[in-house]
Amino acid sequence: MASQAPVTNSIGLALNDYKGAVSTLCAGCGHDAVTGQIVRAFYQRGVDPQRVAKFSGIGCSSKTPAYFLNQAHGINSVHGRMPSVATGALLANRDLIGIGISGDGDTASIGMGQFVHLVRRNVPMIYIIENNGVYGLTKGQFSATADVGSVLKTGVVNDLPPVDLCSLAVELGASFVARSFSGDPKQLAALLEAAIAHRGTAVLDVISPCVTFNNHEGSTKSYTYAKEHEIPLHEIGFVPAYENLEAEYEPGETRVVEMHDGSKITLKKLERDYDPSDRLAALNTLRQTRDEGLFLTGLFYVNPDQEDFTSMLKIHDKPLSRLQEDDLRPGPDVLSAIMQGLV
Amino acid sequence: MASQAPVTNSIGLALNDYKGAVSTLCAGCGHDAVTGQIVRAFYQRGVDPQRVAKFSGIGCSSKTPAYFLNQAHGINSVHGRMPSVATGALLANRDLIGIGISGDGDTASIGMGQFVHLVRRNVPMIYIIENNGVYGLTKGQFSATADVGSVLKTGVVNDLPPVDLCSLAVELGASFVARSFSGDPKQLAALLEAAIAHRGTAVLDVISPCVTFNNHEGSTKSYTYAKEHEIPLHEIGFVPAYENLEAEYEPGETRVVEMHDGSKITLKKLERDYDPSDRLAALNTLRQTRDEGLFLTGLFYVNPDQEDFTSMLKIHDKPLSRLQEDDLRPGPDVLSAIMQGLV
Amino acid sequence: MTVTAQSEATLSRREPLVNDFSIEVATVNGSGSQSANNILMRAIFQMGIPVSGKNLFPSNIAGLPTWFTIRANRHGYIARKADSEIVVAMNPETLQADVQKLRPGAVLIYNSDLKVTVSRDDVIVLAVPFGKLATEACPEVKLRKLVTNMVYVGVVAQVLGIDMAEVEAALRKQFKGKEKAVELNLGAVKAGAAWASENVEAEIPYHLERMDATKGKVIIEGNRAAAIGCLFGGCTVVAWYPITPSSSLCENLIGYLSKYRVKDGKASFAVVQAEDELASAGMVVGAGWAGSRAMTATSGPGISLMAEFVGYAYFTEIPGVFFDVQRTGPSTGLPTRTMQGDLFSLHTLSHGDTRHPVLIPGNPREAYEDAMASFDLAERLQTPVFVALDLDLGMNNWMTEPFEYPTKGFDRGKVLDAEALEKVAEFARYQEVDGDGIPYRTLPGTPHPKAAYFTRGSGHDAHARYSERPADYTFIMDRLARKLDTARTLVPQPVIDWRDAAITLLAYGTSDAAVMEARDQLRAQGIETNYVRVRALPFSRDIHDRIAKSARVYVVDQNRDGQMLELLKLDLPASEIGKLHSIRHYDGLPLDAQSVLEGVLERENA
Amino acid sequence: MTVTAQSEATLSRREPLVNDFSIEVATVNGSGSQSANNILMRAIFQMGIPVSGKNLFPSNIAGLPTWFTIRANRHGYIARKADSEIVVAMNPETLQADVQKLRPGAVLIYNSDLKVTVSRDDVIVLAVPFGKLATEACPEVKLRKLVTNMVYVGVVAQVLGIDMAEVEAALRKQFKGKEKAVELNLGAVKAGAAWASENVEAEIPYHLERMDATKGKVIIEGNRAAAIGCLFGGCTVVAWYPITPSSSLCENLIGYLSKYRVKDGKASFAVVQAEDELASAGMVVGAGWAGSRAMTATSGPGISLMAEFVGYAYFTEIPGVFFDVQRTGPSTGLPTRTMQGDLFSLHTLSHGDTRHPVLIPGNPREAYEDAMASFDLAERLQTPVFVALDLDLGMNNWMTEPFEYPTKGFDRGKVLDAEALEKVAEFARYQEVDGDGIPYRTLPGTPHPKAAYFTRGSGHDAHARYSERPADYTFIMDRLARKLDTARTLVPQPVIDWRDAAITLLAYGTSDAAVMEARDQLRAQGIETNYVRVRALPFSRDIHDRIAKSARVYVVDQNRDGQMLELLKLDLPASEIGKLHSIRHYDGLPLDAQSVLEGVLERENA
Ligand SMILES: Cc1ncc(C[n+]2csc(CCOP(=O)(O)OP(=O)(O)O)c2C)c(N)n1
Ligand SMILES: Cc1ncc(C[n+]2csc(CCOP(=O)(O)OP(=O)(O)O)c2C)c(N)n1
Ligand code: SF4
Ligand code: SF4
Ligand SMILES: [Mg+2]
Ligand SMILES: [Mg+2]
Repeated sequence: MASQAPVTNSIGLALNDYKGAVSTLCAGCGHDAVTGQIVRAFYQRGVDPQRVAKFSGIGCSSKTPAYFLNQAHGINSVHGRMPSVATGALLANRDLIGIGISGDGDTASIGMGQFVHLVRRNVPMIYIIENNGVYGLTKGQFSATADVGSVLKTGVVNDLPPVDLCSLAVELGASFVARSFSGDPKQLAALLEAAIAHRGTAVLDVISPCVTFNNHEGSTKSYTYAKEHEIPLHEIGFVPAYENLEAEYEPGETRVVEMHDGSKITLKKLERDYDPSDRLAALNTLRQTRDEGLFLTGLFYVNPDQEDFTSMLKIHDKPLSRLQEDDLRPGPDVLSAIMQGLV
Repeated sequence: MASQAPVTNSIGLALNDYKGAVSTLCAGCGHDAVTGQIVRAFYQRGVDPQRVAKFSGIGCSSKTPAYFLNQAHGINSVHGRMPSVATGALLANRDLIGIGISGDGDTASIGMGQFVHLVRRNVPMIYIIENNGVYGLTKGQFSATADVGSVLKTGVVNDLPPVDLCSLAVELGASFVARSFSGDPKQLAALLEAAIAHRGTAVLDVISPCVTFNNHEGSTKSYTYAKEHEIPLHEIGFVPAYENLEAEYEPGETRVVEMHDGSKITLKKLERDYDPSDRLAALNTLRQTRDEGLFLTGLFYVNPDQEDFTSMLKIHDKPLSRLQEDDLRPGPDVLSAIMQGLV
Repeated sequence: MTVTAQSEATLSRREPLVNDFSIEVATVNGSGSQSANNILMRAIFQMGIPVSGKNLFPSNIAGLPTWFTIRANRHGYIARKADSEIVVAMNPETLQADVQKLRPGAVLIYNSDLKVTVSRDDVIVLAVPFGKLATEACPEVKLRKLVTNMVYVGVVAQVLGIDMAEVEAALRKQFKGKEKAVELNLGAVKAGAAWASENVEAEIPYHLERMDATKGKVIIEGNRAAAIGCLFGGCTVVAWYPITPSSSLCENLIGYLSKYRVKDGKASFAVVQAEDELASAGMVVGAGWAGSRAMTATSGPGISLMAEFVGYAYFTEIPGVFFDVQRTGPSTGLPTRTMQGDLFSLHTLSHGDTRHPVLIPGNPREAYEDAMASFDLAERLQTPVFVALDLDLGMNNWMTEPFEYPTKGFDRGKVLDAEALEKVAEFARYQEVDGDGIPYRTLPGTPHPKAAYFTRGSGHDAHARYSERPADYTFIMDRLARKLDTARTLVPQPVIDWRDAAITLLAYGTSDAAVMEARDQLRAQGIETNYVRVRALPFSRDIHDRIAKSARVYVVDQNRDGQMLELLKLDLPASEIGKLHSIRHYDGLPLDAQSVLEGVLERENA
Repeated sequence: MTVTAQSEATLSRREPLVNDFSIEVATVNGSGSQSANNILMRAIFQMGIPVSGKNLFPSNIAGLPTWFTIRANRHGYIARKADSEIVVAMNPETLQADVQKLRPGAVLIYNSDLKVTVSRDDVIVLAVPFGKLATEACPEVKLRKLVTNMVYVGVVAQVLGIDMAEVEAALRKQFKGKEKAVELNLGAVKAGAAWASENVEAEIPYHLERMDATKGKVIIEGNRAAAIGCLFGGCTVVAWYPITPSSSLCENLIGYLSKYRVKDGKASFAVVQAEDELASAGMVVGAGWAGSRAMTATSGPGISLMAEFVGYAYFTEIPGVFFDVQRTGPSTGLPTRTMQGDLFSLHTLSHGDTRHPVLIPGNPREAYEDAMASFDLAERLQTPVFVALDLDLGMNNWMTEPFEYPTKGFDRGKVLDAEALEKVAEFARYQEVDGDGIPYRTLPGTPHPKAAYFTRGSGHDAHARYSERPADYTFIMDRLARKLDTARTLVPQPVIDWRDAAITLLAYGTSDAAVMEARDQLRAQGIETNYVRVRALPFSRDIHDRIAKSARVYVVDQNRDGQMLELLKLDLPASEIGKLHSIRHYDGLPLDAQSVLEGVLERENA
């Protein structure tokens, strides 16, 4: 057989270079589909995997960072507290490209406090919630995102109102908020590429069915339910900085969001004309569609210019983790001055 | 001097019977004003103080339950986790009338997770945040409700966006959400009476200036600032069940919310006509006025019919804490049946 | 396909081993083998043979290696045994490793469809055409995978002499009522048995024979037993957050409560799935303060998260029951492996000078009794009480006598109601009254002007008034220490088998089974031992006395640091400490007798 | 108003006590007396007399009783002394109690406006017309309250013989630059002094005289000292949550970082005020994992909340520095009182088998050095390292030699960068390589294909691959134990004063001052003692050796349970444990020499 040059991306890496260990999740688990799109998006964007840092909490979803980007460091931290670990790491090394994977239990139940404060700080990272409405890894109890009236296989019914992580994020001032569905790979891929281009917290709430515990009739987080009810807000495209946009889109039909690195998110109008830079509109749209029982996906809000936490703190350009004694230990004169002030 | 019969309320108690220990807060602290209105409201409503349970976390604000209702049990718990303690106690004894006092640090920083889940469960209690934008008890660091650009006496400026606890509560499905100002005793008293009549979580975000650390120019939580910027949404009145309403109000000018116990909240229109039963309107109003930098007070949302947590759990009418062995230990037949199933 | 008994030459022809061996099924989780294994175990149990079942499962939901071991033992030994005599290797991933670890003379049952060569000539190999047999037994492709497992039940039953009637009874029990499932699965069992009876030529050196040692006994997991204890212990508030291996404790409890404690649609309990363990601990504290019997169950990570609240409850003297079903390491340690790793943490949890009672059941009966006792104890002592199970006890199958209905009523402790308040001169919440370190309390909502007090940390005087006075502080702290001393007499007392030997084995919890077995082995070697099984912390005085009477004490711990031994060091007079020797086991597997035996002999023969 | 020296008759007329007494100012917090007290203390210090200042303040912001004690002592004793010779009673609330506790012969200064009768005839009473003097000195009503405090400075200075020039210098330092304030306050001081010189007739039996014992020394709080250590230790990520008494550590650090570590508007650090202590711990863990020197500071309740994260960092081997400025009890305990109550918690924090190094500075210089050392140690050992101060050290004023500039460079530990990775055959994150239990690590972002590994709890093999294999688990656990053993040689070594005596005093942290003083007192009674001051956990071998050489060891603990003694029990051979005797002090006040002395004599004289 004649050997063929492998297909590579802009930095000369093959798709394989973005893969991870073999998944140990249940066959058909929505989370594996998300993993697949993450691999693809990072490959597509030509991100150097060695610059990436992967974060997670605890849960089936939180295991997935082991299944993508083998060449990136990853940390499977403790339950619900990944945001703080990510914050520390990304402050320590501002060159890292952070991606965090969480679950609905990990974020909306135990992790609520840290999630709120991560978003409030606009820590530069992609934050994905693989949302299946249950605690997969502990065998299927309801999480705080389960809808009222949702039924477990055991017959248990959920009475408590769900936390809508997208509304919450928009309310808290997040700079990038989207929802997708692990069964909608095209949209998910585009959103992931956009999230990679975003500087700030990019919240992605991905409905990702748990085939073992929450994929039956009566579940509002099943493949069937999500497929039947998904209403995309717009058709999302991503155009890298080096590509030309003009030719392709008719004005009026497509909104374009220009990202910091020159790339563009294109949002082709579907039923409604939606402006993702209007926070109030986002809140209204989310609330109204929720009240109507609709499952809306898309990019609800984005503000590429919102200051991220690293900039706000005016951190040194060189990562703090690379600074050495010379940079970090003031001279004897400083100590003397301090001591002098105390005499 | 001729001895005079003391003035008493509907259950024959004097105002003094609702007082607590002498406050140890700074002279002029906003929290003391809130305490004063709590004493008055419970007196006014003729609540039996021995049926009340007082809860708090940690902070200057959280000390205040010691300063009202001496005849009620109180628990000054741990920082940020009062909601769980209150939940446990109120499930244990459904006859208790629960009131919790927290601070903005206690609720919006360390307590965020528990606050969210308390509200989501609609645990029947009054939940007051004495909001001064700082951690009073630890000497004045910013809390998560401090406004962007707010300045400490030390010159430190807050860069992070504030958490708006009212918006958040409305978003999370709270059944009673109001904001007031410790310098507006009349409104606060009316809201407290309404909160007592409410069955479900009544969230009251009370701007309560810290005279020692956050009452200077540059603070957006000072008396001066709040007085100058307060915009009441409506004029709030409370009409007990046994009083007649009709005579007093002209229709069209006043909205009336009927509470479970037959009492009524009256909301007299001021600048706008506001419907506190419309959650979406509440979110919009809160967001818009916030964006405009206005300090809006009033009853933002109320739904007297929302099921509270005790009802949802279908708990026994007699408090669980009063059930004895007879009620609680099944007979030997039950043990046999269980054992039989295991043979 | 016929059976090759490659190993016959190397096997000594002797009488088969009767009722004393283990069967191990290697498979993947989520493949439905659990029912098959349960049926096998129950069938043996119904034959009157003592049996235990231990599941070694991975920390995921489906598709990873799992081993289930059934030990049948005529002496009643139920501890894990390091290797098994019969191995059913259903998992191609681990097949070679499973084969490698076979002991000589063992029986290997595997799937002949796998087309692998088994390179051991010292074992008996039964290559079973699982695919073919399952297809015949189950025409429906969708169900076939589950049914395949029943084929090995048939094979194993046939070669070991398990009574088919008992297999059928167990199977009916398992699929209760579902006739179609019974029929289908029974067919598969029979196909397996038929295949074995026709094809197995080798003489199988292991055999099961009817006994009468299980009559009236039940099989139960410790978590379920503890749940039953909570039900009868009058628990009214359950606040929990799911975590392996504790979840099934609360889940079972919820099941029982819903079934037996709802009248006219009204529940005599409240269950909250909290948002995390800080919250579940807080709810227990709140409910205990308000006067109800409240509990939570968690595992190590949850215990760590509860540290602040537990310390708070210690200082404020609020009752509450905290179950810890211990597992190995932190969250991403080995959540599905067992360990007695939290003992130290539990006893000393929280900053400051805090000490807590810990009850340590060693079997399901004790889990049931301790669960009941814990509520009495918590209310009597007005303090958080821990019940420390481990994964092995909580989630594995244990044979036990049926539980006895409690003869003692509830002890609700020193609570003053309105009537009592009327009679006392004063009520001082944190006063020493009876000399036992335990004060009196009132409950919120008590209709009496003397009832109310304000609860806060340790910064109070005897009257619950805020105080920073040094003398008030030491008063409170000393009384709390006295209270813990009182607890020594109230907690479950040690289980002691005293033989006036020089050597004492001291163990606790699930180490019991292995220690009992090891003692017999030691005795067989001429070494008699006393046995002290600690049932709770703080230590009863009797434990001190027994140690004083021993020359050497082997302390058996399922953790790295020898935590029980460390706790003894803290409590014993200095002169006794030199007697203590540590036997530690901490690889995540349940303790086996061999490890104990070696631990003792190593020193005794030195 | 004239001064009545009611007590003259009862006082023995002897030489005044020189440079050996305490001045206590009783006031309410928030009343601005802090400046006055600082000025008094500094003036004495500038006279070359060893001095220490301890503030006993309540847990609120303003209006509650506060006592500030200045001890001047020519021998350099700086521990708390149980009672004071000069008492300035400014707080009407506590006046009667303050009078009651006066020792015979003491001097009482109080406000004559208060119209109270002082019913002690064995003390010297100076009734000062504060109101009148302050009004004269300060016509502005608004400022008068603050200025009132300066009046007592003048009175005290005058009666004790404090050099007015030094008072003025101290005052100028206090109000640096603010001329108006200097003038106003100086006026009040002078008014007080003038009043005293005119009105005090009694002979004051206490006197201060110039010495030369403070030259070159500085006065500093331990929290500030630790902050300086962090600054020079190269700390880059600070994640904190305010809590008394630790807040000023981070607040000082932020001040220094902003001043000395910003260049061209770019900071070589990041500070986050986290949402709580779980988050601050998580940030430290994340930052340590990513390769920066990260720290947090908290107190007991925060430590409890960090338990899960600290255990996680132990098992994943992530460096991080955790300061615990210890206080008394839980959140609503006595947050403004001191205690060495967390030692046990810190060393064993988290569930499972976890042990952590703890550095224990005994004075500001050590706080500075330990802060620097902690970052080296955390990175060298790849584990969380605690630095345990207490409120007394952290928030009180200590006299010390100026700090020395570090001579040793940073130790960044075993980190493989891209270049190093190029040279090694393989990189296995959790492998034992050098026999010291410490593996090698790589940092996220390292541009090399061999660099990446996946971090998770303890469920991994030497290559950081997920593993549930028993042997992998024990390998990791044993290596971790070995690492802690390595730590014995790396942590700060004990401070030892060896006199070949039979008795050894063993103490740590802020007990040092009281122990030093008590040793002199013992010596005066003919009892010589050795002194071992533990500087860190785990114990260095030298500590074992010294205990072995002693007949009796008195272990001094500022907590109820004798936590240091307990930790020794866990570490020492059984034969040594009988030598240990406990001296415990746990009323929330700093330890005094008398308590130590009594603790020793009680037994020695028994
Ligand atoms: C502190 C703590 N509490 C509980 C657990 C047990 N636990 C593991 S995963 C999990 C829930 C995971 O749910 P989710 O985040 O929705 O992830 P999924 O498995 O559904 O993807 C829980 C409760 C834990 N590991 N740590
Ligand atoms: C776990 C824990 N962390 C920190 C503290 C210290 N602390 C006491 S009060 C407080 C903040 C209080 O702020 P807020 O709730 O706004 O109340 P305020 O004093 O402003 O009324 C903090 C951080 C504590 N007691 N417990
Ligand atoms: S249990 Fe559910 S969430 Fe977990 S791996 Fe299986 S399908 Fe996915
Ligand atoms: S510090 Fe502030 S919040 Fe606290 S009591 Fe004083 S004024 Fe009130
Ligand atoms: Mg989930
Ligand atoms: Mg506040």
